[in-house]
Amino acid sequence: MMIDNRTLYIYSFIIFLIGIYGAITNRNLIKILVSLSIIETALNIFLVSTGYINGSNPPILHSGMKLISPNSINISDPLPHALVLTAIVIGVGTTAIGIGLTIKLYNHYKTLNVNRMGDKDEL
Amino acid sequence: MRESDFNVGKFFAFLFVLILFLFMLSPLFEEGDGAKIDKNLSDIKNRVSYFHSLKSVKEIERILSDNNDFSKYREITDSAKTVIFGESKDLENGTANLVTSIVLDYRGFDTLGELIVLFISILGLTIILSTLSFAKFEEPSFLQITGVKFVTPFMILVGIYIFLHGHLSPGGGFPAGAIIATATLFSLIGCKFNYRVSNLKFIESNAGFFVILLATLGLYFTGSFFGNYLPTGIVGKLYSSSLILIIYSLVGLKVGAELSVGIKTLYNGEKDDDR
Amino acid sequence: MIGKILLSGVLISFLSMFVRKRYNYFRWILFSIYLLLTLYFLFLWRNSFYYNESYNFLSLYGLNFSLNFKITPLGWLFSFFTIFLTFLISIFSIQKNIGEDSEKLISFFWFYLIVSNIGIFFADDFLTLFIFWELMTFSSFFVISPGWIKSFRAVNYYFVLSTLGAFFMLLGIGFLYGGTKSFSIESGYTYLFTLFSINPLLSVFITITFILGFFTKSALIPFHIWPAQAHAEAPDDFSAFLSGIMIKYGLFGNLLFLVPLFLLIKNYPSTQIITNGIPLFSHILSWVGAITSVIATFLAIESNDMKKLAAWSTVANIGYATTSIFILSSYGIAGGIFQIITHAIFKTAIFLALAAVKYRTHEREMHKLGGLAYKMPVTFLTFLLGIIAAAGIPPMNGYASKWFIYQALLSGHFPFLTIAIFLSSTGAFMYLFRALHSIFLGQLPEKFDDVKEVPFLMQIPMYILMALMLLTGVFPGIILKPINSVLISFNLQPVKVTYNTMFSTLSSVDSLKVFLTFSGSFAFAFILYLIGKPRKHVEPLDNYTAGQDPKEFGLTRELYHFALKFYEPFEHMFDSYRTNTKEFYDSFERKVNEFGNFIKESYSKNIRYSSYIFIFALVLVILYGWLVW
Amino acid sequence: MNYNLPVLLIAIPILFSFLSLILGSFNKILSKIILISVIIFNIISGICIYNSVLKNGNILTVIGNYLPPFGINLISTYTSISFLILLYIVFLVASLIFVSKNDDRADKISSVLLLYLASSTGILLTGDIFNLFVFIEIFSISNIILISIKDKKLSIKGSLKYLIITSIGASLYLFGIGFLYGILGTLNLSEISLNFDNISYFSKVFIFLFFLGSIMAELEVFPFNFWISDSYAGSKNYVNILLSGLSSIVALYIFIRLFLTVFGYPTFISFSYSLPFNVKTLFLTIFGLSVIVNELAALSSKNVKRILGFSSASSLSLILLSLSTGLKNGVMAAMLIAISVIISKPLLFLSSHQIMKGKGEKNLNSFIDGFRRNPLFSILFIIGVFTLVGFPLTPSFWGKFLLFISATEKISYTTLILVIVVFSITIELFYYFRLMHKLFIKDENIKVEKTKNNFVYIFSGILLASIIIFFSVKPYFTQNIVEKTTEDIFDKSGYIKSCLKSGEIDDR
Amino acid sequence: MVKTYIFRFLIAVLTSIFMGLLYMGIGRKFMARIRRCYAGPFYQSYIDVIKLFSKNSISHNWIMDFGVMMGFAGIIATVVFLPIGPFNVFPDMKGNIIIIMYFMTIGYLGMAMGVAASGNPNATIGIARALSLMIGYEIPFALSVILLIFANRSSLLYDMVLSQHGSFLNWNMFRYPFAFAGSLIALQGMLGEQPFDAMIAPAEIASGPMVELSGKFLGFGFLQHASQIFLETGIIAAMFLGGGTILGFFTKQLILYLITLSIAAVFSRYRFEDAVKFFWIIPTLLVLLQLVIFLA
Repeated sequence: MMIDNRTLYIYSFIIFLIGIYGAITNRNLIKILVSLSIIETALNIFLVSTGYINGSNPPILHSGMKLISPNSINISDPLPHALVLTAIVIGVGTTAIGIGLTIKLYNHYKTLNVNRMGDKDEL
Repeated sequence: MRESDFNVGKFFAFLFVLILFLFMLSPLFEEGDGAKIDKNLSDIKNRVSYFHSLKSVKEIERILSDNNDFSKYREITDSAKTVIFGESKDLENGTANLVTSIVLDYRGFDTLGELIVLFISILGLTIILSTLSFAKFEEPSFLQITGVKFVTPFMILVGIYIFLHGHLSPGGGFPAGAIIATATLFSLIGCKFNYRVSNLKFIESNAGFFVILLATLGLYFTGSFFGNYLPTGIVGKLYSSSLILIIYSLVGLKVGAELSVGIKTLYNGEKDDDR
Repeated sequence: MIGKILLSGVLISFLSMFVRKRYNYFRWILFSIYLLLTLYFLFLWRNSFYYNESYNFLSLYGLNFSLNFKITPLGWLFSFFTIFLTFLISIFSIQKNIGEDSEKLISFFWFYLIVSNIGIFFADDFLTLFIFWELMTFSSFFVISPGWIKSFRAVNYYFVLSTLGAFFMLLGIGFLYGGTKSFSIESGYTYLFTLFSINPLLSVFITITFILGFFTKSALIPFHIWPAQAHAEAPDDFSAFLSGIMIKYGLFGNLLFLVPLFLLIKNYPSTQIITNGIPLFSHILSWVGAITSVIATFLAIESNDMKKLAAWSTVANIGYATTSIFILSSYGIAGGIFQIITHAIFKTAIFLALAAVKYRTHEREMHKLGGLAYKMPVTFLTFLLGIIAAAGIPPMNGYASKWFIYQALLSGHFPFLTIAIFLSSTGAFMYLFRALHSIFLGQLPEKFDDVKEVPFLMQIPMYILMALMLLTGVFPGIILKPINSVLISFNLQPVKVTYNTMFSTLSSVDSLKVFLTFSGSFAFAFILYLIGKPRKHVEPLDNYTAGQDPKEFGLTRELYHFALKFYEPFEHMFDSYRTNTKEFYDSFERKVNEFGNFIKESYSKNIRYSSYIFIFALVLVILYGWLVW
Repeated sequence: MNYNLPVLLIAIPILFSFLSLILGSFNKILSKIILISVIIFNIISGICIYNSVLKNGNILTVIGNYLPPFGINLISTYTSISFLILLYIVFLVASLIFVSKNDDRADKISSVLLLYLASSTGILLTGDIFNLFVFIEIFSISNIILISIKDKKLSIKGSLKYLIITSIGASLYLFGIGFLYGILGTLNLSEISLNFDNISYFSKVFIFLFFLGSIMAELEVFPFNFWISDSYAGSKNYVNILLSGLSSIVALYIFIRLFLTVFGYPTFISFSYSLPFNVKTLFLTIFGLSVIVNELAALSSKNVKRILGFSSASSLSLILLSLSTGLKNGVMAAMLIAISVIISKPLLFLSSHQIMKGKGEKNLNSFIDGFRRNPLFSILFIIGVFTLVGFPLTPSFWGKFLLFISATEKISYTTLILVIVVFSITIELFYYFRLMHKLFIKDENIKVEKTKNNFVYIFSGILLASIIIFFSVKPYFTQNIVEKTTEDIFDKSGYIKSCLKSGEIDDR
Repeated sequence: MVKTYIFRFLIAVLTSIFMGLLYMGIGRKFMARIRRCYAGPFYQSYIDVIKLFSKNSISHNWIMDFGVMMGFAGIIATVVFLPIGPFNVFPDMKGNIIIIMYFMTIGYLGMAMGVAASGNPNATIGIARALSLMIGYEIPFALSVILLIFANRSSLLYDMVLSQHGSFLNWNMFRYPFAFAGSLIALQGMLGEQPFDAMIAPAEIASGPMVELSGKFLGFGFLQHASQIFLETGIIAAMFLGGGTILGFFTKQLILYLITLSIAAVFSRYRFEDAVKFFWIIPTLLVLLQLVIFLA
């Protein structure tokens, strides 16, 4: 199956924008955080697809793929994978903090609706 | 009072998103001079990761430092070495998983940062939730208890396997940590296994400490932070690339402990531990 | 030497901080001594014009930062009179600060005012001017409002306007520096003059920045609201300084920079529109002065607070001087400078008299006072002579300067400016008489029955000021001769004048004869008075009740004091034309605050809002970058 | 000296942050001691590196023995190292204040603070764009944690806003990285800046704008900074100091590195951009608007912390404004203003906190009679205000002066913006003087009790004030620093050279 | 030298008092004739003055004495600067109009001070009205002065007089008719005659300023009024009617005064704010019209 890199990019953009739309229109804090997660997923897809080579092998040597040499290099770019690994973990961290804060805020207001979280208190 | 639906806001949000989408498409479909992002990547020869994949960075450096211009490395792609699984030895690093070589060797500093992000966010979670304690889950059923008791040791075993084989196969410390944390989650909700957060913290901090220590020792042994001062061995063997193996194991432990702390904190609030 | 004087001022100010609070008046004595010393040196320099001093101390960022001083005739004249008058005020202040729980820091900041005063008047380049200008602004801020709540509102306007003005000035200086690569004032205006033919828009812009800078300080329209606020709330002796001296800095700036520029344009009129013999710009500015004086006059007529009244009067007088200066003839400039100096003298006298009244009565609303002349004759006389001078009645000094202004306006054919000045001058008579009546004449309220004349130390400056007003009125040449050297420094024809006679193209006046005529007439009247049957002294209330006890009729003296709403029907005439500038500023402030509040509140809206705005702004930026190139 | 030693500036705090958690579980004091000693270590080694940079030029530090562009590298330039020392001083003050307080989470917070230190050092030193991202993430997460420490509604809301905005920003940043890597195949800043010109039009615009959008939130620029109000008002004193002083340096440095060194093309006197649209106009508009809006918001605020917060946002925008004039004078002005803002803002937060100590609500009126209550900190507050608004001889005076000079050289869009900026400076003067005036108002009805000042506060206040005074009375020294920094910022080729081509690095 | 000045000074002052009182007497008779009633003899004013000065008088304080004297002194000092026909006290200041206009105010100030010191609110109200009225009539008057100064390039009244020599058609009254009309109205206000007598308004505020004056103080007021009539009619006569010989000058003054009185006889009183408005509109516009014609 031929998948264009560009197609992958566009898919990731669409997911990203869905996330953005969700993050700025949702009233529920949890949903906002979920939207942020969606954004992160989109990013991961995008980053991976910058290194995706159609029809190539995964960048792991194993008994099936014994060698790589300058002349016959048929693996996808491993560096974006590393980046994505980092990005995932960072996303996890951010989400964890976000959930912690949300719990805290829920404890204060007893609601997750951002509109009901007193715009003007403690001005 | 019924809340307004914020339709105008939604409309404009949609508009923004549309504009962003069109904008983001523009570099993909543009025609004109200059380098563009590849529509269809064919090989990685003009990227730095090419040299990472072939584990021949030192080689290229030697060549480049003769004419003293590192920005022209793309012109000498042919002088890279060949890496053979199970045969090549004493390379820069001995991982068969090329991603791991990048994650822990070439870009180890990023991974350090990544570890810290995880560490600090879990730490932050404990700080933020430290004044809270909230209601417990309902009592687990018999099925749950039995299932968990059966599954959890295997999960921990799998986790350990994965981080030990991080340099050979897909996976590594992070997924392994996640699996271990899942196991603790299971044990937490399944059989009320009430582990102490401070113990986990101790593991976590010590693991982190040793990771940095190992990396800093590189400064002493090789003159460079994160420098590899242990023998790299033969590509494809378990005991190849010893430093990576150690670090990945520590990472696995650390991540597992960290995520477990996070789960415990979210589950009970941190205060619960001290009661 | 100038530098040493400035430095010694700073040193003495710090020295004065060691004086204990109980002996606060000792600081003022130090201050007076410092002023006296300065005055002595200034007197020594009366003939050493164009002596300059330069202190190079920094050479940073490719720029040379140095303080350059030069004794110009203009600067000398201004500094001499200002220091002299400050000396008189300081004598007054010594007494004022005895015993009273007075503010500790006022004298400290006053030192800096004097330092900046000398610095401004002797500045040879813009940088020096600006540095001392700022020093003056800040130190005066602290003097006006030394720690009570009410005065902050008053200081608001002063502070905002003068800071804005200073920044505009800085902008102008920056532009001139960009053009000339030097801070020299002279090269500044010659450059600006040449720029008028090259880049009219920019040059007009630069000129306007300077105009704003100077006009905010001298409280011309539309910046005329701060004096009434600041003068009224400032310490009483400082009001005298504020009105007599500080408000003149703006005019000094005009004389320093704008007048030479306009003179250049006037002499080489190819680059600008010339109306009535003077550049359009200059004409407009003299109109601004005239309108200021008229409006300030009407506002003074309306005010019931005596210090506010005097402050508005100050604004009106500044208006005359501005009008006159921007006529650009030698008579105009001479008249303007003369007006500045005479105004400094008589307004100091007036404010000191008011300060004396307040020192004894602690009252500022005029209708609560009255009849003090019978208790405080010296203060009354000072005030009387002051208002005679202020109304421009011969033989006091105000008359001489106004005469010059009229000569300049009439010989330059400015009928409407003349009539404006005339209107405000007549109005001045109205409000000044009102003050005289309400404070010093009419009925003495019972609570002030045991008010005494102010202590002798406070009377000394009043005596000196009275003598000075009379002296400079009868012998205007004393001031006009130094003014002539100023005119020469502007390359203008000096005005023809002897010690007691003033000549102009229209007529000449011998002030001595005028004075003697008045004295003769008074003598004549006095003889008639003596001829008539001797008078009998009767208490006023006895008169009304035909000798019976006034208390039986429920009469008090306050009831018979007609002072509140003195000109009420007259004020009502303008009800429909009134545009309250203060209201305008206030509403502007309110608008700004509302806008700020809106922003502030939107900052603390809910969480989604912030990210929404973030994306919105991002989209805007992207649209700019993507579609606009 | 080993060229790789600068990495210790990052490694040691990280190492000790773990240690602090371990030892802190035994005794909280230990972690405080660790915190302070690590900062002192960093200051000392920072000064050593400063001297070395002064002697030998930029120092390239490689991680894992892989030379750039293959591995990650740190570059200690004059700018980064001098910013770093400034940062450490502010950090020292903040952590001293933290240490002086009792908190049962002290071990964790000191660990967070150490990571904060490490991440900001990393941002300033790193030469790799993805590594920069990682450090920015650590930085913002620690910011979030620090803001939310106070455990009020306001602080939680503020930190959540910050979190959402920065994570959207981070996603934009990552998109930029993805594009850069997809096009150029490298992540090294120097190589990117070398080849940025070759990128096609729309990609360039895309990368530039996405990086801009991601960095704006950290820069507290107006439409992107909706987190600051709650965050400043709802956070603790030392967090305020960190946010206003340290965050500014870091964000400023990111801006300088990315938008001047990487994307910009310095000529002899000015920066230019090889982008299809007028970047300067964009920058001037955004930053000019931001200055005014933030000043207005500060003007109408009643809460002192909020006032100072808005004010620090606007001064940061002012710095950016003068940076984005692109002229050498403008950059120097930015550096000068930056020095004074970075030092005076913490001083203001510190002293206002002490002045308002014991007052229930922290609004304008709690300043009344401050001078009699707390003369020392009132004086320090006044020093801070004078430094901030540009009293003559303070660095910011020279800065504003240079800004004027550079903007008035020829009449252009820059000049118009400046006129508006003049207004906002007036507003700033106004509200600061309003505060200062309140200090001297005497309330005769209330008996004044002298506030007892903690020794730590006195020490840090006097430290900051003496630094300001030092910069003010040694103008040539300041000039020297600022000129060197400016030269360094303009020396793009030097930066690239020290990273990609250097013979010296062989002997390590 | 000094003696001649003193001599001339006395001549001018005494003439003004004498003639002023005479005009007052004639004026009274004239008014009586208009109103179809009888009045005292034309020398009645002299008798009044002497009578007042010999009567008892009360005063409340020294400022009252001082003020009244100062008011009188101010007016007679102004008369000294008025060219009485060809007669000038000072050969170098032959009627400097600006001095005259400002010197007149010292008279007002003195009077105002004196009566204000008497403490009677009626008097003060009168003064307030008088001063308000002053700002009204000074405008048209000053405008016509400015006009004449522009026309003659001199601010000396005597120069103006000289320029009107020759045929009576050279009189400024015919050259500048609108300005003359305006000034005439202003004169009405200056003299405080009806319709501009709100400041005295006997029925309303008990003669206003004069309410508290008695004996010689009232005598001073009388004398001041007389001198004022002489002075103000004299100014208009010199400005618009060409001065002339001494006798001619006196005649012109008398005619002007009688015109004023005849206007006063037929008009009723304006409220003073209306009066001020009136002055700022009708006479001012007239003079302005003249000024525009002149400048164009």
